This record gives sequence, structure tokens and C-alpha cells, in this order.
Amino acid sequence: MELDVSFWLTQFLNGLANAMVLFLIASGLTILLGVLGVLNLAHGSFYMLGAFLIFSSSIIKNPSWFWVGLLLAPLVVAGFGTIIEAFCLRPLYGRERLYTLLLTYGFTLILDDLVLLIWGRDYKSVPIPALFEGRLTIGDFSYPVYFLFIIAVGPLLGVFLWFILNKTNFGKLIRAAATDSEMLDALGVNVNRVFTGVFALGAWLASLGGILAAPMRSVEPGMGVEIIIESFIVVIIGGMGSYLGAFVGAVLIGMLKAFGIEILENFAMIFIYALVLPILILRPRGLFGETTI
Amino acid sequence: MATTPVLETKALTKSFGSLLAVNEVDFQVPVGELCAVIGPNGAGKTTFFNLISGRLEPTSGGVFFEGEDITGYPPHAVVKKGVGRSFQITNIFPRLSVLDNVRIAVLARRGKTLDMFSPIEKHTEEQEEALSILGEVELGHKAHHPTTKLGHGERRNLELGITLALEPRLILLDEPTAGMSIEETSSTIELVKKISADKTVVFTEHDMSVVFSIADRISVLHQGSIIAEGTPDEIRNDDLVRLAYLGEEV
Amino acid sequence: MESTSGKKLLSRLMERIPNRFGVTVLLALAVLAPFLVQNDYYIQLCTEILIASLLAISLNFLIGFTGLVSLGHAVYLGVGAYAFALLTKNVYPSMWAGLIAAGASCALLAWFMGVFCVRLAGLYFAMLTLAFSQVVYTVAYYWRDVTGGDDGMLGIPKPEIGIPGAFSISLESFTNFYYFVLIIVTALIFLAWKIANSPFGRVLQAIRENPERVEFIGLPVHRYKLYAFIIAGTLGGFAGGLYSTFQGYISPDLLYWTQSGEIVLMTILGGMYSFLGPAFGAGMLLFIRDTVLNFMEYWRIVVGGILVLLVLFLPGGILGFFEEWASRLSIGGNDGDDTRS
Amino acid sequence: MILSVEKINTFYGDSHILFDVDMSIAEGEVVSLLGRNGAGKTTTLRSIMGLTPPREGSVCWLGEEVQRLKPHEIARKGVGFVPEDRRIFSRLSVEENLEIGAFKLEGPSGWTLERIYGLFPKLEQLKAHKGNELSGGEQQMLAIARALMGAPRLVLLDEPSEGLAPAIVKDVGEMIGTLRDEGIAVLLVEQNTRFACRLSDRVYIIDNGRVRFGGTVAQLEADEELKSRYLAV
Amino acid sequence: MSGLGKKMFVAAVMSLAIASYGASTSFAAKTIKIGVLSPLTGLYSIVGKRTSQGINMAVKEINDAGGVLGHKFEALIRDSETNPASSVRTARRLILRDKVFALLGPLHGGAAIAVLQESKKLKTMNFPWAATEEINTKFCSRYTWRVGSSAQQTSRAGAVIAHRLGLKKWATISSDFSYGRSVVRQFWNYLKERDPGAKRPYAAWPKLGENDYSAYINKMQKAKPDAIFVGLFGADLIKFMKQARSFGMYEKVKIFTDFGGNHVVLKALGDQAPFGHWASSRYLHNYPVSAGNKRFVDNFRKAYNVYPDMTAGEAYSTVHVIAESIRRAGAVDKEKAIDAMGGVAFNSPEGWIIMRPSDHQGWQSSFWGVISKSKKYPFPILSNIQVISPVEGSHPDESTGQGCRK
Repeated sequence: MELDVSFWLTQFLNGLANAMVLFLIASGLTILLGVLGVLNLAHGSFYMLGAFLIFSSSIIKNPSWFWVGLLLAPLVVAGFGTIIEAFCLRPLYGRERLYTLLLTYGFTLILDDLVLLIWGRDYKSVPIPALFEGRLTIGDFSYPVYFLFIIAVGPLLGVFLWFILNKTNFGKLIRAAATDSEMLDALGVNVNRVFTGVFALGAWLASLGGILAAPMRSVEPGMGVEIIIESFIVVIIGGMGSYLGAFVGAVLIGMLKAFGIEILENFAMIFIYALVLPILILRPRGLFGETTI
Repeated sequence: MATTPVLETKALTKSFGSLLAVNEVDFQVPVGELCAVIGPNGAGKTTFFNLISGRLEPTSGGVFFEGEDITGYPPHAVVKKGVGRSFQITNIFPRLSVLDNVRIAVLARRGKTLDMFSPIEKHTEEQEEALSILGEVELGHKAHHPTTKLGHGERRNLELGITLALEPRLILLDEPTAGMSIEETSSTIELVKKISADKTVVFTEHDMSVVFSIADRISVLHQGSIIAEGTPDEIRNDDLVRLAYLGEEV
Repeated sequence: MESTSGKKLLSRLMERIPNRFGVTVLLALAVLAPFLVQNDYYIQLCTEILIASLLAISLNFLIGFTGLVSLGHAVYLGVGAYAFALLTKNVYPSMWAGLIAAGASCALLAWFMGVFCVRLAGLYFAMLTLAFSQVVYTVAYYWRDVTGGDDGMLGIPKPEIGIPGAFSISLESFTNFYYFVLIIVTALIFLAWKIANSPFGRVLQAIRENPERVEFIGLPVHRYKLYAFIIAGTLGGFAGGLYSTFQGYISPDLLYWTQSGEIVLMTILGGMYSFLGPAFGAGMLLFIRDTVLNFMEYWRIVVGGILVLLVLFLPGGILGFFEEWASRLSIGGNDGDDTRS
Repeated sequence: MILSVEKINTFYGDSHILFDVDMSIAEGEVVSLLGRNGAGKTTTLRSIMGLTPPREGSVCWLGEEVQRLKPHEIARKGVGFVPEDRRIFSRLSVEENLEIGAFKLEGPSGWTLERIYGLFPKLEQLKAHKGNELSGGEQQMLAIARALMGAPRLVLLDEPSEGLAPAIVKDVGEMIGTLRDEGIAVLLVEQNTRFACRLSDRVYIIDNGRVRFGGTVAQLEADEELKSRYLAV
Repeated sequence: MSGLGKKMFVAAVMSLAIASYGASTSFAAKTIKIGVLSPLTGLYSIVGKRTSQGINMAVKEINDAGGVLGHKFEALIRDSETNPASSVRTARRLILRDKVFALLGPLHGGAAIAVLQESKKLKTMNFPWAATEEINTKFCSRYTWRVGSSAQQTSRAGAVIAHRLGLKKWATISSDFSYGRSVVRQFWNYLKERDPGAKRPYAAWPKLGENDYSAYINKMQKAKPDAIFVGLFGADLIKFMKQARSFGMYEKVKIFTDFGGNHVVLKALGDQAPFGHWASSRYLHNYPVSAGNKRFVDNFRKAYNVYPDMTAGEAYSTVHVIAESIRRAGAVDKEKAIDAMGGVAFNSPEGWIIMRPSDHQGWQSSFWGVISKSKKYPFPILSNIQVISPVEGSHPDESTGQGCRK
């Protein structure tokens, strides 16, 4: 019996750790959808860029590499996102939404090859930062510290996002832009800059997800394509524009994956869609969706 | 009343959250009448039309068309019953030609829109009819233009043409002359009069001179309730109406 | 000076050439293609382009015609392909039976999915179609006993056509198969074109323009959207059946969401507001990719770059752009019916 | 003149809406723009604000051409905008809505939250409420207050009386009076002619996208033909 | 953009397409072209890279030695995209348009099966990289061959070691696709055959490309096995290893990985590699310590500044085997070369490879070793290498290769 408790607890934490990485990517995706109405397929590429940049910083043989990378890499990616938004996405806002979909798809192709050009093709592995090596052991129960770190970072970033959105001027502008960007413009706010800021924030979050995931996963081109569809499902479940929804959706997916394999090991994916379809059919706005896109 | 009214609402109510947009409205339109619903902006005229035409579902109360309960019917079913409607904000098919805008309505009325295999031009009867309706609304010469080339008044007329093509027994017109020039307004009024000769028409209108000159009967809607009903003369001399609507210090 | 008179000449030329002329040229090119390319590889590339054209046009029934952006259209490619393969391999090796199975299974599937999907609009519609297609993908991937799972299905036949006992034509040769596909695809595209220009097709365009007004001319919009959904699915299913016999091998990749994205890409690339635009986009995409992939290692950068540039500078799609260009040249000459509809 | 509009032509897509519209507003003046539904009143405001920039003609702010500027740049020059449907940010509280109005300012202005709450005590009571919890009149009040927070020299007011109960329309009239007292110029778009005339120094009438009349209220009152032709109430 | 600008842009795109189209149609006289399908982009691009390097090196060696029967070799290397549709399209292009003599690749099992069907139809010999043993059995044909070890050879060899070590209670994990299933099936069946007492309380089948194995690892721990057999491939293996390590699996159980001895994997894992655990590789740069292998490694390093990995070694040998078959046939003729292929022997860097006529599989030894730190190399290597003879590793009788005569 003792053993079972630790098994289920471990499975629960596994689901949570998985969920937190998803949350980071999905939260950016959902805010982007809520404010800009853009389904950014290149979002997965930002996740990938984050992972590649942390790989580069892991080459520095100094224990502080992880923190340097954690701080700098998302800024680099956010800057890159800024450029894409300002020069390529901005001209498209007045047109049909489909075009932004195509444009960001084009960028996923470009970025996948770009990382090959820059970083080469070798398999890449990012070590776990020294501080989080090892396991936390309590009696029978033993769990990797790094996973616990990821689980802790997720809610922290959730609170951070809540703070940004609700307590800062930038957050007010984001919420205002989500309701009526034209009015915001007419009130003297450079909405384009708000949009760019939102895009950069999304890129920042996604790359952070990539950084956190890198020591646990592999770093490879195409890793963005894998993650984007799952984050997209999270957004659907949570509701477009709702970061709280993204959090709940991510936890749901994480749990389904962790516990789904107990029931129907090979068909765990089916559970996820078994959840998504009725939600979309009965509550197309998702669990927490409020804004109309 | 001896005959069944064409349209009747019974205690029709619609609330949006705490706002009572339409409040227990009892309303009757006898056959053949040209009836105006007036009221200040936000009085609930458009909501009232939306309830009748099925765009909105009432919170409570009922809508009866020719005695039949049509409460909660979807718009297309209401139209099929014989209620046509035009909109306050011009509501046409922008990227179709002027002819197609009307032709579709004619085809829809005649139940030919499920024809998937014969070219639309081969439906000559419908085409003729559409053209003649366009003639009625003075757009005959522009049948093959894209709607983007129409002026504001012409679009309003096209809107009306689409509604006419449905050959409804009851027509709901939401501000048919909104934004029209004086010339356009007078020709549209003539048109409405002509239509009302053999149809029942309910319309809303801003332009009081239009209302008082053509309506058989006027109902005044104020904050969701009907506060007065009667002939134009009765309404003109109603103190309550003057106070609520025609102006604070008339 | 010179350029203006040249423009005038061109514009007069454009007026004189009715749409039918372009289609005739296109058809003639298609018929002669095997002789023009002189290489089995290009014949089969043309075959693939034909099938992709049908697929893109079928999707455009939703995107361009009815204004419904489906992100799950690969589901018909896949289900049609599996239906063809299962029937011809396990039950009865007949081309016609296989194609009918492909179309019919997709019609049924579209009907089922459509009932749920058409009630939603915009991004929500897109997401539901995507979710449905992913479900089917997952089923195909894991249901190994029937679909072969990730290994896919091998040895899908190209059954002979003809009248049993009287005559038969083998489709094993690239050229024969090309002509077979050309006939089927042309017939189906012609059918789609008929539908597009019928009263029903015009209602779909009206729904794209203003669904609410369609409701107010007395037509149940959901039901019309459902019919459009079924038509698009069925045509897509035929494309899937053809693809199945063309490749001789199918795998769940056909159903994956990236495949759906590619079909959307073809449609937009060619121009969703022109009838043949999507077919043109299909041809362009396959041709560009085939070319670039074979000449550079980092071909995705090139394809991605072309895509980005096209979206930024040719928003109407390639064919859409040329049509607009042509119509701008002939402005004043032809103020009549909008032929682009 | 604080604002002068010269021969602007504005289009929505292919539709030509405004034809050679001329108009001017002096410092501190209240000017009404009257006309029927669809006459082009809102489009005129949108053209001035840069939301639907005119294709031809010029919009001059203090002698500088601004018709090519972005809406936020025009707003920053001192133009406040109160649109027809108020367009309150529904997910923001009343106070946040007001703060957004002041974001365009580089430094502090005379318009502080305290001063606004002094003028509109109702808003102080409601300050924690979300925008979508307000009534129509409260929204109108907030929309005007929001514009004031940006310390404008000119406020574009689009149909402030629309859909409001008479008692509240009176309040709106008082608000416009407040603006005038503060020395802020107002361009008022109205269908309620009587209401507009009572508040204005000068009046323009627009019909079918063309300016048909420009003059004082007295001139308009005197011209019955004009009134019945274009306003016809 | 002005109208003219747009037009010029369109013209530029078109002419680019047309120009590049014409560019490659030049043929050198008397060349033997081999078409190569490898994943150059996406998840498995490293395999594509090393494969290309191995092939280019072999081609260069052959050409430097004067070619084969007076013909030079030329390799046309194309991206297979890990996608069956794209692989088949490119395979047809290589065979029909570029008229290649032989087709190598692709890697992905499903794509490989699709391509080998195509090459059979178009009568061109095909050497898939995919290692699933079904290529030698139910999907085999006259035109399908493989030089590198099959999953069967290495897995069965792994079972031999496992049996020797007396490990009884097992858990297995492998991706749910043909190669993944094949590896585990061969290992487990052979182990059961040798040791009927072996038990397997848990077999995990995550999807290909799974990111998070922690839920599976937890279930494995619950099953309390003595050892686990890992059939995961490429980046999946790296992800699994890192996660298994953080859960303490390295200390709790013996780990056997079929793919884990590959140099690129060990190099990537670095300090996080499962030291002391067993792994195999179809080619090793540090074993056998022969002059041939040393020469190959040195030349490879000189040319590309990296160590050759398993796929490089396989690709290199495959080209040489093709050359050898042409020499044996005495004519540059596809069918004659195939007739001569059975029995071709090539002294590869890893030792002799003999092409077995029955199932078209290259007979060779399999290597398993213990993952260790090395003083000589800056990355982990396999040491304590166990060489399992092909007699033990390959199919016991010829009946399984029945498809190959079709």
C-alpha cells in the first residue's frame, strides 16, 4: 500500500511538471490569440530557440551558465519576436486572419532550418543545472529536484503573468487592446507597440518553456512542431485569451497524460481528444474563454 | 377584433442581464395596415424587431403570426412563414452582384436554392423576376454592377429589394430611409406606400415627417414599453408622448 | 507612351479572351503534358498535382466559397485513402468500387463531423475541424490491426478498368494512370464548378458574405453549411482514393494536422477567391518544393521565405493576383458581372 | 482656428463617403455637426481622428497637417475622442479606464483622478466596477471623463445623447457645458437637433457626405427650409 | 509595393524556379549514380548528415581508385523529410528522372517500406537504412537489400549478453512504430528462448517523438525489474536517458540500449550517459582495433573533423558493397549486379560483411559493450566489447527470407 501512494504521487507530480512546460507555451499563445487574434504557429519555434540558446550557454563551463541563459535567452528570443512582429505581422493585421497563419507557418519552416545552420545537426543535450541535481527522498518516495523546480516555476510565472496583466500599466493596455484596440489607439496609445510588446511577451514565455524543458528533453529542430499542437489543445480547453484557462487546460492535459497510461496505455492521446471534442462542441469558447475573437 | 391580426405579440419581454430592453409589449397589427413604431434611440425598437423576426429569443411572452405561435422560431423559419425584414444597418451581400443579391432571395422563396447542377443563369424566370424587382427599387440599370459601386441610398433600396423578393405578407422595415437624401427619401416613401397597398408593413423611422405622413397607426415605444398607440393625430396630441419623446420642452 | 499603348493593347486582348479560352488552353496542356515532359517522373508529378488540385479545390468549397476555414481537411485525404485501400486490398479489387468507397465514407464522415462543426464559426470552427482530424489521426495511428498503424498499408493496387470480358485497360503505366486521373479529376472539378455556379453555389457565397442575411431570406444557414461541408468532404475523399492508388502506400501521416495545413497553404497560395486558384497553388507548391528540395540542403528556408514574401506582397494568392492584374488592365472595358465570384 | 478640415474625401473600401468636406473649429468653441443617419457625421470624426484617414484633402491641427498621422499621434496632439457607442474597455475597471485616458501624456496635466472624481462624483463611487457593469449614462460619463484625462484641447463627441433617458441627456448637456467652461473646444455630432443647438456656438449640416450648411445657431434657426430639408424632425 | 514591383517579384520567383530546374540536368559521362534518401531536416537530421558524409567518403575512395569498371560514382543526396509521401516522391524522382543505379535509404520505417515497394516496381535495388527485420522477411524482394546490421542482429545479440548476465526480471520500452517494435520483439523472444524463466512485468510503448517519459519510468519502477531494455531511437533515447537518470534508474537497474552505443548519442549525453550499462552500436569507431577501422576513422576525421558514428559506418560500407557487386557482375547493369550481390564480401572497417543470399542481409558480427569514460576520448565510449557472431545473431534458417526471391 505504502508503495502505491508514492507511485500515484509521483505520477501526479509528473503530470504537473509536464503541465507547467505546456502552460508556459500555451499562456503566450492564448494571450496572442486574445489580443492580436493571431494563431502563431511559430510559437513552437520560439520554444525551440529558447532550448537552443540555453544549450549554447551550457557550453560555458561555469556553474552559473543556467542562470545566465535563463535570464538572457528569453530576452534574445523576445527581441527576435519583436522583429518578426514589427516587420512581417504588422502589415497583415488589416487582412484576413488566414494570412497570419500562413506567415507564421512560413517562419516555422525558416527557423527549423536556421537552427540547423547555426547550431549544426549533432544531438544536443543540456545538463541539469548543478543546483537541481539529485532527488528529494522522503521514505519510499523519491523525486527529481529539477522536476520540482519546474513545478514551482509554473505557478510563479502564473502569478507573474497575473501581476503583469492586472497590476501594471502594460497589463491594462493589453486588456484594453484585447477589447478594443482601435479605441485605445484613438486615446493616444501606440497600439502597434502594445501588440509588439504582447508578441515579445509571448515569445519570452515560450522560450522560457524551452529553457526549462531543455535539461529534461532533447534539443532538436522540429521540437516546436511537436509542442505546438499540444499547447493549442490547451488553449482550446482553457479558452482563447485566458491565461487562467491555459493553466487549467495544461494541468488537465498533464494529468490525462500521466494517468491516462494507467487505463489505456497506448491510447492516452485519445483521452485528450475525448476531452477536447465535447468542450468544443458544448462550450466553444473553452472553459474560461470570455473574449470574442 | 373580428379578423386575426397579422402580427400579435403577447407580453413580449426581453432582458439583457438587468436591462429590460423590451417589457411586456402587447402589440397587434391588423391586415393591410401600415404601422409605425417610433421611439427615441435605445427605446427597444430594433430589439423588438429582432424578437419578432427570430433573431433574438424572447425572455418571456409570445409572438403570433396570422394566429400561429412563432415564438422562438429561427429567422429562416419566420421568413418562410411570410415575414420579411430589412435592416437598419445596410445588410446585403457585398461581393455579389446587385442582381445576385435579389436573385438569391427569389430563388430562396421559390425553393430552388438546393439546385446544385444547373447554372444560375439558366433560371430565367427567377432572373426576370429579380430584374423586375430591381426595377421597382430603381436599380434595374445597375443589375450587373458589384454592390460596392452603389451609393448609400441605393444600397438601402437593394436591401428593400431583397426583402420584397421574399414576397412576405408582413414586412418589417427598420428605418428604411436612414441616411437617405431628401430625394431618395421621398422616392423610398412612395415605394413603401406602394408596397403597403397589398401588404402589411411595420416600420420604424427617425424622420417624424415621414411617420406622420404615411403611417395608418403609430405605436410609441419608450424604455421597452409601449406608452401610446393610435392614429397620427392622436399621437401628435398625446402629452405623454410629447414629454417622453418629441422633446423636453415642446 | 509606349507602355500605355502596350497596356491598352493588352487590355483589349484580355477583353477578347473569354474565360473559356484559358480553361481550354489549360486542358490542352494537361492532355499533352505526358508528351511535353517526356519523363515518367514528371508524368507522375503531374498526376500528383492533379490529385492535390482536386483536394485544394474541395477545401476551397469551404474556405473561399462558404467562408469556413477548415484546418482538418487532411482527414478526407486520409479516410478516403484508407477506404480505397481497405476495400481494394481486402474485399474486391475494383477501381470504381474503391473510389466510390472513398467518396462515400468521406461523405458520411463529413456529415457526422459537419453536424457539430457548422454550428461554430471563425477560429472555433477551425479548431473543431482540427480536433476532429487529430482524433481520426490518432485512431489510424493506433488501430494497427486495420490500418497497419505507423507502418501504413502497402501494396494498394491499381485495378484495371474496363468491362469484364469485353476489354480492360491497365493503369500500371504512368501515362495511362495519368490520363485516368486526369479524366476523373477534370470530371470532379467540372462538377464542383457546376455546383459553384448553381443557385446553391451562389447561396454559399452569400453565406460567406453575410450569413445572417441568408438566414433572413428564409434559408437555414446551418443546413447549407452542412451541405457544403459534405460536398467538400466527398470531393476530398475522391482525392484521397486517387492518392491511395497513385502512391500504392498510405500511412497515418496523411491525416496529421501538418498535412491539413499544407492543403490550406495551397488554397491560399493560389488564391481562394478564384475557382481554379487553389489548383494553381497546389501545382506551385509541389513544383517549388520538388525543385528546391532537390537542389539545396536548407530548402525549407527557401520555401518558407517564398511563403513569407507571397503572404506579404501577394495577398490575393498567385492566380488571384494575376486575375486582379488582368481586371485592372481591362478596367472600363468590362463593367459587368463579377467573374471572380 | 484650432482645427481646420479642408476638402477631405473619405472612402470605406470602394465606397465614397465624404465629398470635399470643409470645416473648422476655433479654440474653446462648441460646434455641432448635424445630419441624418448615414450622412457621414461619424465618418467625419473618424477622418479627423485618423481612424479612417481621408484619401484626399487635409486636416490641419494648429496649422500643421495631420491627416497622415496615426490616431494615437493625433490624440497626443490634444484631441479627445468619445465615440458613438462609448467603447468603454469592458474588462477594465472604471479607474483603469480613466488611467488609460491619461497614458498619452508625457508629464502630469491638470487633469487628475481627484479632479475628475470632483466633477463626476458618480465615477468615484463606481471606480472599482468593470466597464461592462455600467449603465448607458454612466458609460457616457466615463467616456467623456476618459477623454478629459488626456488633457485635450478639442473633444470629438459622437452622439452622446443616443439611447439615454431624457434626464440623463440633461446630465450629458451639463457635461458638455463643463467642457466649455474648461475652455475645451467640442465637435459635437448629434441627431437630436434641439439638444445640439442649445449647446453650440456654430453648426454644420452634413448630408450625403457633403457639407450643406455652416453657420451660427441663429442662422440655422432662421432657415426653416434648411431645417426641414436636412434635419426634418 | 508598387504594381511594377509586384510584377518583378513574381517574375523573379518564377525565373528562380525555372533556373534551378534547368541547373541539374547535366550528366557526366560514364557515371554510376546512387540516390540517397536521408532525413537532412527535422528530428533525425544528424543521421542524414553522418550518412551523407559516410557516402561521400566512400564515393571519393572509389573514384580516387579509378572507379568501377571505368565508371565514376556519383551520389545524389536528398532530404527524405521523415515523411513517407515525400520519401516516395523523391525516390521516384531519383529513379525515373535521375536514373540512379541504386537507391539508399530512407531511415523512417514506414517511409522505407513505402520506398522499397516503389523500388521493386521500378526495378532498382534499394538499401533502406531502417533496421526493422521485416525488411528481410515480409517486405523483402529481389531488389531489397541491407548492409548494416538489422534490429534483429543487435537485439538478439543483446539477449545473448542478457542471458549470460543472468538477469531475470525485465521491463522494456520502445517507440510504437515498426523499428521500435521489431527491436523489442527480437530481444524478448530470443531471451525467452534461451531462458524460459525470464519475466517481463511491464512493456511500455510510448509514441514516436514522445517528450515526457516520466509517467512510463514511474510505472517501470513500480514493476521493480532487474533490468530494462530500451529500444528507443535517436533523440527519443536521449530524452528517455536524461529522465531515467534523474529518477535514479541508473542506480536501480541494469540498462540495455540497442541504439545507445552510437557515438552521436554518447557524445550528446556526455557526463549524463549511463556509465556501466550495456549498449550496442552497429559500428564502433574504437572497435575493432584494426588497421582498416583506424584508416577509416582517421580519414573521416580528416575530412569532416568528427568521429564517424554508426550510420556513417553503415552508409560507407553500403556504397562499397554496391561497388563490389558491380565488380563481381563484371558489367554496369542493375539486374546483373543484383544477381551478383548475394555472396558479396566486403572487408569493412568493422570487419567482414557478407551479403547473405537468403534474406539479403549483410552477415556481420554484432557489438555490445559497457558505456564507460575514456582517457583517450573526450566523450563516453563502449568498452568491454562483446562480439556476438552472426551465427547467433541472424535468422536461424533461410525460410524467413522467403520474400526475397520475389
